[in-house]
Amino acid sequence: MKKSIYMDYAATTFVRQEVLDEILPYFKDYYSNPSSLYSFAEDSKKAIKLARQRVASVINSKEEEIYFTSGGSESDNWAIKGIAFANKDKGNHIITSQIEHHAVLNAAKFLEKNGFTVTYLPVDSDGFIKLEDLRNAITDKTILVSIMFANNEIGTIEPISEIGKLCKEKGVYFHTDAVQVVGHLPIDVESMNIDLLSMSGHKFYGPKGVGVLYVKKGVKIENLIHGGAQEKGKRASTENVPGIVGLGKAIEIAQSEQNFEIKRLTALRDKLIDGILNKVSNTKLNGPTGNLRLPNNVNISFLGVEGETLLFDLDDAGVFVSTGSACASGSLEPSHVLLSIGLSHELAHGSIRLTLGLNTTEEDVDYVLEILPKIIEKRRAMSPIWSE
Amino acid sequence: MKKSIYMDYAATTFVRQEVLDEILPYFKDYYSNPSSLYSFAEDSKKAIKLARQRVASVINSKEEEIYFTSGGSESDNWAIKGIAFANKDKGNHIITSQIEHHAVLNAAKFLEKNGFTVTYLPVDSDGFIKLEDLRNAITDKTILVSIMFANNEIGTIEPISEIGKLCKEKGVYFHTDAVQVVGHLPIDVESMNIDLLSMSGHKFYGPKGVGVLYVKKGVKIENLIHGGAQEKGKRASTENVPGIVGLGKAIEIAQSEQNFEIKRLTALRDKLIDGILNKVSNTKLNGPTGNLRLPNNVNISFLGVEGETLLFDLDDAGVFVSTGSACASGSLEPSHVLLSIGLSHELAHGSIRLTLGLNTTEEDVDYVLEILPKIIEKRRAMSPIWSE
Amino acid sequence: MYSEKVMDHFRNPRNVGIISDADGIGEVGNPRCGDIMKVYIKVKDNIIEDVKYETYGCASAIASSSIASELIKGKTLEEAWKITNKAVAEALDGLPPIKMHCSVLAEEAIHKAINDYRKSHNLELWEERTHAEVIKEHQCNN
Ligand SMILES: Cc1ncc(COP(=O)(O)O)c(C=O)c1O
Ligand SMILES: Cc1ncc(COP(=O)(O)O)c(C=O)c1O
Ligand code: FES
Ligand code: FES
Repeated sequence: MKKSIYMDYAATTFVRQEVLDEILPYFKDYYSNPSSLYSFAEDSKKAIKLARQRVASVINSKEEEIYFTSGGSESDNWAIKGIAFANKDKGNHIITSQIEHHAVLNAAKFLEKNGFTVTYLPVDSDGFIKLEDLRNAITDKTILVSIMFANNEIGTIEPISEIGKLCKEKGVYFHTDAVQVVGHLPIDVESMNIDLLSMSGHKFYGPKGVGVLYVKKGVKIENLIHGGAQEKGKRASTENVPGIVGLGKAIEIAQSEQNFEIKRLTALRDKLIDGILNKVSNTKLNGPTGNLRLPNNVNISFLGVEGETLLFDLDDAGVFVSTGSACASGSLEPSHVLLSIGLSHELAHGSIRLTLGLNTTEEDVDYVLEILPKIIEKRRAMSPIWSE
Repeated sequence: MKKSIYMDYAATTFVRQEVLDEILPYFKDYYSNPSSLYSFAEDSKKAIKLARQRVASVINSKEEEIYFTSGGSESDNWAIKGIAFANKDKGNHIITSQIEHHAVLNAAKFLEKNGFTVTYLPVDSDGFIKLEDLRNAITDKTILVSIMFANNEIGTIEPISEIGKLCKEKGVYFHTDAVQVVGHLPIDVESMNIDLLSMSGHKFYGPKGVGVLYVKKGVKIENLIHGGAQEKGKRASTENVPGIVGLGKAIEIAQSEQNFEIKRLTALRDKLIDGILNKVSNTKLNGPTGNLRLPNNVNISFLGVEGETLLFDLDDAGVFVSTGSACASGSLEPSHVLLSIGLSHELAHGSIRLTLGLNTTEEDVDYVLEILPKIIEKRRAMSPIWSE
Repeated sequence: MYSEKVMDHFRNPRNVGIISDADGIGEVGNPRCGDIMKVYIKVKDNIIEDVKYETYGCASAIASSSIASELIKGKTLEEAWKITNKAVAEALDGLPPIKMHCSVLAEEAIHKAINDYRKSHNLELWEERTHAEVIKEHQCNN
């Protein structure tokens, strides 16, 4: 039988059975609009409340600080534009990093076209921003700092607590894109001094098309989606009840198995990294090693081979990986993240990302370690820029 | 057994079984991110393409003109802000009506705070805008006209073809919020000269949390949700595959039974309207009669009784209706739509909306006609502003 | 949305009606806001012997007038005057924040009825609180 090994959990995850079970009744039985007043709406109203509580408890926020959105991209856009439009009387300067997800970067670029200025902090060769750079960038016009919790391509975990502390000290709002982190690592918005945080359900075995923006009480933010009075008037649209229910259930389960999965995945990750680096010459691990790397992220560049080639060769062998992030696929540009950590265009083009998750086993890792060196060898043999 | 008669189909619908069946495999089996390059992503990619084709064929657009969103509110916000931000060099004037959904009205109000001017056209006592008013309102600064296809509270169907023609003549973009219409009445964006059109899946037996903005080819529009390259770079975020699949299936089925349902619901609607007006004195039908009213919409004001009271009394009798729109619930303000058609505050407060759908039977209508007069009588008896 | 207590008084409002030879009548509210409450009291020896009311309004307005009628029946005028909107809301096991205004109507209607009685008996009028004083966060655009 043909293998089918999914190693792209950072792109999206399946919905787990327990989550699906909890979602299903809300399609046909408790289908009411939760904003309706009649008794039939009680079930959907309660379901949303429960989901909100579950999310709040996992990130240590208050229930009223949780706003449901349509995903990580909406949450990022809302945070950045919402803070900008609501606080433009205070200042027009925003700080972010060069390695953010495009949802953050392109929201920032939109603001640049509309009267705001944006500083894109550089990162070091492992993808970390420098606190000193941040401190120096903050001016009296700065209204928002948006730095991702962990990078989706190379797994770098930024110094969130330190950034939060600095922003608090300076009286600047701090948003973090935690899409790759929620459900996978502990988060405490209180002790980390996070004012806004984005998450997305389909990155932790919940459904696609639903996310959360946590907005600390008192933060001044303009709507992104104006309209009805849903979500306390802050995010209009009939609530996606099945989606919200699923996200709530998924985050609860993820939390309960988090410690176990961190250990398990970290071991698999390191076996995969070490195996590849040992078996294949002229490779480079992108992103840091150890605890400051996401437990499930492997990103490696291979000199002399193009990433997309590897992706298809691995696909033929039944292994599904990505080059950079899925949403950038179809672009010919090498990853902005890899360029930012200082890779040459050549190395940046030759990288693949393998991300592990619930169904990943040690056998899967062994299998990849068996086939990948052969694939590299074959492709390098036909490469004009490769000579042993 | 306690009755359970849902008469709030305009607020939301259940997901029909055939739709749910088609959705389910995309949660756990074909869960891949459709933007991924490996073979495993083929299924989800094809599923989205099929959904796009189904939507396009129902409104007579091209497949590439269909963009999936998270619902009607996002579509409205995107259309209005997207046109405004992309065309502000051409002009800063927008025209809409006083009876639009809050997703349109509040998006327009946001623009008013950010350098745009908005004309809110009045409507006549049945809720129709006047073409002459529109013609007079268009200036050389006008970049967009947004008039809803049909009103969600009183069912008025606006003269869309005539508006489309006028906008085309004047070279102004025309957006229509067709959330209450798609699946229920024929739409042809081509012959009606519609440039942008909003729809929402959960209004035609598809899932909540997914919608569409149709954007005619060539229309200059800025993103609302910036980020990845999904939806040809116009709407970022990992695609909500189950939602999109469900919307596609739902619109296809709705189309196939549309003619039949229009006749069936129109008859039930008129029986309900006539029955209430005959059996209860001092009532007023809000919105027009006949073909220019949505086939499933009944909205009636009762002198001397408050709408919320009726809602709860009907709830006790097992009938679920609304006062105005669900999302305005919890507000003390009477409906802006009812005030716009000239109702006194008093009559506006005393209105309920009953909207019919797939499961509504003649027995349901008979039951409401039996209990409603008694409820009105009881509440009027204790009303200080009622004396027979 | 509403407590069981609210729904109970909404479904079966107590003391509904009018007193044709009332000693005091208090009418408050505004049809523009969708609510009017009219309270009738019968006073004997400074005690509210009977109370009736008519209410046009939402479910919580009806429940507020019903529970308020129970709270003041048999009380002295001084005791009845001290029954605040908060007491009305608490007796209903709470009201949603946006509906607190309905309980204010009940307090106001009682105050007006008592002052109406006092006026007709040439007694000094007691000072009523204004609607806006009682619920500051609530905005009325009417
Ligand atoms: C006319 C109209 N426009 C827009 C919407 C918003 O749609 P959604 O709630 O799916 O965002 C609705 C319904 O809620 C509606 O009836
Ligand atoms: C770091 C990061 N931010 C934002 C997003 C966007 O999330 P979504 O696709 O759910 O909108 C993603 C994933 O796609 C991500 O990895
Ligand atoms: S008096 Fe108008 S809402 Fe309170
Ligand atoms: S009567 Fe006005 S809100 Fe209750």
